[in-house]
Amino acid sequence: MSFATQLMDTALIIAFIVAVLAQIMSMIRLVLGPSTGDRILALDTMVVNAIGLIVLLGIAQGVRIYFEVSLIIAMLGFVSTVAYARFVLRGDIIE
Amino acid sequence: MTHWIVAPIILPALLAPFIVLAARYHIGIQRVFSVAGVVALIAIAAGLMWQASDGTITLYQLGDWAAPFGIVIVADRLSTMMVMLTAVLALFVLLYAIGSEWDTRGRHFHALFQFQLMGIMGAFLTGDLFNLFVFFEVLLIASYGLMIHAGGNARLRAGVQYVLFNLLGSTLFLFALGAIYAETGTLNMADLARRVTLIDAGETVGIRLAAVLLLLVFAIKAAVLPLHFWLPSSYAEAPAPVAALFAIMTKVGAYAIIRVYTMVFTPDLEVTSGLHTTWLLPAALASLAIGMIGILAARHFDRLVAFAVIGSMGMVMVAISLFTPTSITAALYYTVHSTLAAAALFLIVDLVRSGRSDLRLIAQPVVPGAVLTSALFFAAAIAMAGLPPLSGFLGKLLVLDAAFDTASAAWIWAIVLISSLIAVVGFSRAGSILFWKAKTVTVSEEEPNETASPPATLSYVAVGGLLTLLVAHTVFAGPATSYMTAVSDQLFNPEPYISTVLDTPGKLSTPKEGY
Amino acid sequence: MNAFRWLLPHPLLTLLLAVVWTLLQNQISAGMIVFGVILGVLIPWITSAWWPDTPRSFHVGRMITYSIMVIWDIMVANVQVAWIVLTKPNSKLRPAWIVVPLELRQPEAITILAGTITLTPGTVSADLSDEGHSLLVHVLHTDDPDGVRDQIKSRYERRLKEIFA
Amino acid sequence: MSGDIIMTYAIAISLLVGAIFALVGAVGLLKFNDSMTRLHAPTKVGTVGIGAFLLASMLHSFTYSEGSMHELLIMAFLFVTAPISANFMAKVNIHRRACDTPPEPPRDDTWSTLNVPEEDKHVAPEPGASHHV
Amino acid sequence: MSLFLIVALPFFGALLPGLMNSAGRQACAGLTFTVSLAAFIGLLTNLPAVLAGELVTARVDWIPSLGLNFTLMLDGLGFFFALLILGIGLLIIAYARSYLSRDDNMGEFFTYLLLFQGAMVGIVLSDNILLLLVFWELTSLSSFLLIGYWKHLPEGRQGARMALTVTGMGGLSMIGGMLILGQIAGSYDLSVILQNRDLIQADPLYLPALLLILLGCFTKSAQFPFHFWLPHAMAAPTPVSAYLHSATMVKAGIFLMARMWPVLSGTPEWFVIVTTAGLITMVIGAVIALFKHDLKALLAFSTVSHLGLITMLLGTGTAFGAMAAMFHILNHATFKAALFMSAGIVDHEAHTRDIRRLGGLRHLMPITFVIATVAALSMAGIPFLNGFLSKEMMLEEATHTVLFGSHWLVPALATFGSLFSAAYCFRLIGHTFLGPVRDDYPTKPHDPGAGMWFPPAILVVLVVLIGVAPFLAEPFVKLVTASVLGEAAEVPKAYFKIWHGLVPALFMSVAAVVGGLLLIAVFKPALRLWDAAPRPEAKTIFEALIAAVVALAERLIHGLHNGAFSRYGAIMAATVIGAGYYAWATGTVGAPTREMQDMTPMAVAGWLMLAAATLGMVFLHRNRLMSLILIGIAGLMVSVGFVFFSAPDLAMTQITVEVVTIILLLLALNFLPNRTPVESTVMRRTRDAAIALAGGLAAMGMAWHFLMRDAVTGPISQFHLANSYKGGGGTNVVNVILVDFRGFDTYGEIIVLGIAALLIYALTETLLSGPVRARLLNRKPDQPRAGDMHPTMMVVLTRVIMPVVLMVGFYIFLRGHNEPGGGFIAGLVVSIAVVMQYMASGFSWASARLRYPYHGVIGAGVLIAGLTGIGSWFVAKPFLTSDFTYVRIPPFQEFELATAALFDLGVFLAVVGAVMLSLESFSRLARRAHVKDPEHPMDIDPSRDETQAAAVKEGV
Amino acid sequence: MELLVASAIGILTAGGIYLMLRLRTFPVILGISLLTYAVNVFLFASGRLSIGGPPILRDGVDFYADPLPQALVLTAIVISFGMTAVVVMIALGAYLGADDDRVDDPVDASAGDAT
Ligand code: NA
Ligand code: NA
Repeated sequence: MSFATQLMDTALIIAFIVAVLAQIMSMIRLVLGPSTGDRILALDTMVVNAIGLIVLLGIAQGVRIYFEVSLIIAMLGFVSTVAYARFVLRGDIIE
Repeated sequence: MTHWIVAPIILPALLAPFIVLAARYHIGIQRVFSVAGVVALIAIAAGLMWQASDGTITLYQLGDWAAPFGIVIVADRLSTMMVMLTAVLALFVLLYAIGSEWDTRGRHFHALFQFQLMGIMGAFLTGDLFNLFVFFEVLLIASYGLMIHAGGNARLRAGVQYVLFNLLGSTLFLFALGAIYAETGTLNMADLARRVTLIDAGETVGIRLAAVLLLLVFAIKAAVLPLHFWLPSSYAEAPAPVAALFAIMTKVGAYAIIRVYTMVFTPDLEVTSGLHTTWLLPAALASLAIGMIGILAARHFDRLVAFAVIGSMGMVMVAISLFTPTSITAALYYTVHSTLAAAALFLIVDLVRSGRSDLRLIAQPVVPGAVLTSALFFAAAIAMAGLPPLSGFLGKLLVLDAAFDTASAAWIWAIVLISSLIAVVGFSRAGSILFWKAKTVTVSEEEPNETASPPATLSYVAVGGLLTLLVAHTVFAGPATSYMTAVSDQLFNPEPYISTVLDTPGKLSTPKEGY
Repeated sequence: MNAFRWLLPHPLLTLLLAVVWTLLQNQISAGMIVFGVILGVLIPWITSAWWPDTPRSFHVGRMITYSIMVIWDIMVANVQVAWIVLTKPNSKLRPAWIVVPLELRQPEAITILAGTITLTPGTVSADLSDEGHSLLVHVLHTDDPDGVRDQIKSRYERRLKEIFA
Repeated sequence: MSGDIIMTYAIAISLLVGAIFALVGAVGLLKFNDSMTRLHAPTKVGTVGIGAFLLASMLHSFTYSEGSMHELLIMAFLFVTAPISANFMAKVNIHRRACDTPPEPPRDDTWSTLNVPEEDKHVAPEPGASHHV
Repeated sequence: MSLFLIVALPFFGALLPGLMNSAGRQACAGLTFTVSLAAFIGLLTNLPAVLAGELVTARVDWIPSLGLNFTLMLDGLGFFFALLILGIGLLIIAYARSYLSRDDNMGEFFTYLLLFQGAMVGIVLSDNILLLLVFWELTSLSSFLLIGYWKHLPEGRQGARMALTVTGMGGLSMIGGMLILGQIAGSYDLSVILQNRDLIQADPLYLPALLLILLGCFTKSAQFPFHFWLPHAMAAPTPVSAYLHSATMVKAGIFLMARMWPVLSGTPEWFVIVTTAGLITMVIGAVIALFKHDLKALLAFSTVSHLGLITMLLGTGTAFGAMAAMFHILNHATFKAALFMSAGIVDHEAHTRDIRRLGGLRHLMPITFVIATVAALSMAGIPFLNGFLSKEMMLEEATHTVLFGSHWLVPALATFGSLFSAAYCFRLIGHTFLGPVRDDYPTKPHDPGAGMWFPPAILVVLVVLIGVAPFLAEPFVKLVTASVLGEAAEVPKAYFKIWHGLVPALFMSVAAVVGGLLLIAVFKPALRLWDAAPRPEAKTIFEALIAAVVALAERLIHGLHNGAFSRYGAIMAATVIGAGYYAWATGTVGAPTREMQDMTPMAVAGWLMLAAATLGMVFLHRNRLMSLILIGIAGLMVSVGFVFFSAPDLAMTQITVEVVTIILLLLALNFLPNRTPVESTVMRRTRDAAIALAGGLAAMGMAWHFLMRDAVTGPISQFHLANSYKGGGGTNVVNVILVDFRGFDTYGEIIVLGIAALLIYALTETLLSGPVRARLLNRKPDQPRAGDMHPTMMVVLTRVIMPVVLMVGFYIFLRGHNEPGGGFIAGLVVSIAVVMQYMASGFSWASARLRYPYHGVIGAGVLIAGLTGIGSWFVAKPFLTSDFTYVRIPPFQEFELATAALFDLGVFLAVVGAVMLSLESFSRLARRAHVKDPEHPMDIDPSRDETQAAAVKEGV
Repeated sequence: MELLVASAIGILTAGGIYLMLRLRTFPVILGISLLTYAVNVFLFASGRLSIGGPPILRDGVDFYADPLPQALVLTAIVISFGMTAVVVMIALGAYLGADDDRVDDPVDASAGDAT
């Protein structure tokens, strides 16, 4: 049991670190670009990673109320990605 | 349980959405409701003022929650007086807007107007600092809508700056509120007044920052130098009735300074000593000077009036910054005067505009109705420049008198008097160009506005009404000042206010629970 | 039948919504399900104006088998792609465009196909041709573009045709 | 008891799997040198990674508290929307010429993204647009 | 008659001529005359009392707290001046009736005149010095109107402004002086002040008060160096000049010096300042007058000179001087008014006032000649005319006056001035009336009707009467002098008579007259000398001064208010930072009371990304889309931070608002340029960076300070935590605060949102009904657009996702009271769902099929919230008082019904309405001409038959 | 942790001020948005930082973050959202009218005459 919990805690820490690393790498891509598509992609990845981070936070704190936040971020991340892309494609995003 | 005290806020707040819902396409119905609402507001305000006149402080606990946990609104002499001033001003401005048909030159004028009133009334009545912020925002966003009402390039560009500047102001307000809550753990003004006395002399930085930031926020509203830059263009470009209504908006800042710095950060409070007392007066004097110099320098009539507003706010702030009962009395008297005079002048600008191709201070062909307009201008200019016999002069005397014993008397006197002279020169210059020189110009290549028709009688009634109020403010200066003396006595004896607010039980709380 | 149509313009959507509601509530009780069904009826009813086309035939059972297959494919392909990402240097990577001629006609079917392709690691549906007869797919790494195309057609498009038959 | 231990192991494994895939997605995003290939990494690998985290969270909830199926919703949402996002980003890349020009479609005139409206033809593509957004 | 009525009559009467204008000129003048006459008679009714030495008073409180009351008094001095003002006023009115031409608006003229008259009467009857100030400034204002009466003349405008500026300045300084005086004396009542001579003269503020008051007097009375405005005031119609110069305006300063004489005079300061100023003015005025060719200018400068004389007499500080002054005021008023009216007659008849073009009028207008000559000789100081008598007294006084230690300075200068005075009088007579009749007058003059010459004739009768029988005036002048002197001195015993014996004054008088005659004899060479001599033109200097002040003001104002928001913002930021620093630097800092919490990798990473996004925005802001993406990151990180620090509600709000904001910004960016050009200099950017850094450090320092310390006492939120469930029925304390504890804030908040939407809608309407419309309709895209407006996959997905998102919105709304969520977030989520539909199928397609009246939605939301609040009134509770109960209806579980939920519904509706209305506005702006609304939700749908697909393709 | 939050506020403020001083409306609006973030975080921080204690009442839990600043920030966010929407629209209106999105508005200084 204690090993299992320890393993889980370690895995959690690793997951945290990896998610953070993934965020930072995405951020680098966002700054580097070079094309708008890359930047939108980086942003989209960061949103998904952020959901991951919040989920991990929920596990770590044993709190279950971050679900709505994650769900909303997932919805809005999608909407904003589409909005940016539509802007590049058409200019008017609700044309 | 009397609900009248909340009526000045709720009435316009319900009327406005009602107008949007039910009368969106019927300007006539909108006008009827709007005017009826304002008349009702005057009646309510009169009742509240009468109720407060004997020193009664009325408390209203919103949601039945006791202060400081819930929001309270408080009617005392000062707040009811300001409510009354607002309501009266609103009536004449509204009449002008209807008479001049400004209200038909864009959408939603009356709804925005009512919302604007709601914001102003709320700001005067609330006893909670964050709620004050909310009402500031309500009155601001309504003012944005009114300011750009009817559109036009210049107006929109000025509008952009006006909004941006106020967004910065709102941001600053939130910084101040954050600092206050972090330092004291409360947002209620009366509670704050009690809590600041608990602050240790060895740890004053926090409260000092909070006090200064809050002062700056209100100073922006009051257009005190060097935070006044938002005013000239926005007031000049705003539609006339809107600019006239805005005359009360700068007073909201002055009101807030009076309220907070006589009750919470009192001049004798140790931990904030030397803050507002050091810098407010020089800034106020600078505003006064810049405002009056602006009258002389202005090349457009509308900007001239805008600078006059800055100057008159400077005068109000000079009086406030002395923080004595007599100086606050003077400030209040001057506040009423300056509101009415500025509003009248802005409306006169519009009367002048209706006959000219533009408002540049250069000679243009004479227009019908100019004699009456010029007479109105003469009276309003006299009032604004502080010449006898109108209230501007009396206000000036009150300020000078209040400043007599202070250390800065020489400065105050010199700047007040010299700036008055500059204003006189500026107004006479503008007036003689606008109204006297006109005859010499033959109709040139620049035809006067074809569509312009002489102003409606209702417009003149509105301006005349405001000037009549100014005359009344002059003639009844005795009763007015004695009422304002009572106001300032109440302000300098805040304990009844504080205990009324804090010691009234509410839902689930008894007065002592908070401490 | 017409009354039923009017009341339940999109029965599958109603079902979906009821399931979502239950998931949202995180508990299963009679009240919750009833409430979920009520919402499941109400919401499509409110938004039905945005569903101008009549629903087409749709085989739920086949769709479930299809989904399980896709999930399996996703897991497998994920490992493959992870391997490519971690080990293949950029110089050795051979990405390619492939064009998938479509036999599917219904937009829903095309969308599911495109989604499947994208969800399966290594391929991304990039675009439709201007009259919807071909699907443009980008492949991360392949030596045999035609093979990928054929696999898409045989493994996914064929099944989808059956689902929407 | 033993169930809990198994669950705990499962949680740990889910977390580790998620971590690996999340990392892979980010590495791919950073590593690949072409906009279209970059698109492959995060939109799917990342999704699976987060999916594993969500699974871990779900298992965790069943093990340590009342249990929760919420995560399924998020997972479903991510999976359903990911292809559309990818589709839009691919369209952006094609439109902005941030990738190789795709081959002509066999039956139709062109790809829908490249089907630029007639009235826009006069607007010259910005020079080097792909490298300055 | 009550003093109030005497003062009030002209003021109220002033309303009448303006209103009576249409009734005709005769009516106007007659009415004005009647009003003045009534006041005049009213004044006379008080004569017995004044003669009996009583002080007639009247009092009404005005502003008791300030000490400004409507207090009037009538003593000898006041009576004297009131008599002059009203008496000469009557003559002026009669004269003006004939003088003004048909083109002149008579009603306007008489209105101004009566206003002026009332103000003057007010000055001389005021017992309260603040009230006196009121009237004092009123004379400045009304004379401004009178001088500028002929608006078409530039000289009129300039003269009026100059008069107003100079006398206004004096008036303002006098405000200062009077306030000081009142503060010293403890009252603003003259009756009190006049009792406190010693107290006042001993006060350190005596000198400032004296200077300020004298500045007022000197400017009003045109004393050197403020004498220049008076001649330019002559642009006014002649009746005005006659009135202003003889009895009124300029005499106000003299009056005040006389009034204040008991308390202010007798000190060396008074003596030196007043005497010197008077002497210089007298001499300069006389010299300039001689060389003026305009009759009125000559008279104007003569007025200046005579005012100097009177001032000098008052300055000596002796009782005799005061008496002489009073006597001369009387005499000057008579002959000067007569002279001005004569000059007016000449101008009126000959159409010129230029002496060089006149001459020989004696034959053409004998009556005018007689009147003018008698008056002029009186002014010259010829015996048997009243001017001689007071001038003798002046010279007498001069011989006793020692200035700057010199015994001869004052007498010599007085004689010199009198010499020139005599000379210009002779010139006036000689060059206008004597000599041969000319044939080149602009029009052939002749005597006017009696209406014009009768008023001056009356005055000339007085001139002669007093000159021949001075004893007639003696008691009255002594009465006046007594009231000037008050208790400060005794009235001199000297008798008024023509022959005093061979006193020095007589020799000086003779010398002056003889010298004057000689000067006239050599006038032509003298004039050449005068014209050749360089001399400063006061008017030019004044104009230059004003121009310089205006230029300076313009540079200051326009330089400062140049419309540059970037500068305003910098000033504001610097001010805030500076003020904050000041507060910080003057305060005290104690030790932190809180422990710092450990950083976690996640927090560090979040921080890094936030920093990177912010820096990225700073450095890459020129790429606008890029900066929008970056601000998305910043918002995302802030949102994650809120989750991290236990604020899920905030996180949700932040991220939803963020996305909606970005959508709005993208919609706007569609119209705006996509890039920001490089415009600011490196210097400017460095400055901005410095301000930004300072601001950042300040914010950081402040935040750090508070984060490390506890509030001074427990925060009020402890109450909220303790009572949220018990009193608010919700476990999500944040939500309970929002909808219950502080529901009033939220009420304001949704109103803000509603207004925002109304505003956006109104602005869109305005734009679309203006010139912008055409441009928008024919707008060309600034970048090539991709095909496929409504991608198939997106449309298909939306059909499934949108209802789900709607349901999530509903869920969040219901859960808000107890779990993270609430009406606001729900509203935004629902909005986002609709936005998804718009993004998929386009706004026009979607809204053509399903669209709510968003105005109504907003209105309903705000109304529901408000009415929910009012609902509590019916149970006698304050606005927004909440209540809740738990209900159980099978098969549902027990659930809560709270009024707060209804309020939250209002919030929800307002949010949805606001967002939708804004989107609709943007969409309407983007609508282009000749683009048909799509008839299908997606562009590519192979299931449609081929013809349809082709049609859609055409439509793209 | 406090240092991170404080410095984040500082960075946001600095970035916000810098962009607020730019010459075109778009970056200025973004700058003000950054300032809004900064002040929201600051206001939030006035309740001090609590990890793992969301103010959702739970049986047996007595550690909660200060809910009041959260409510205040929520109000502030909503209000600033309305404000931003408005300023964007007004700026757009101004741009459409003049084809110029400069934020500085050179005041027309055409001369008057004083004679
Ligand atoms: Na794939
Ligand atoms: Na654009």
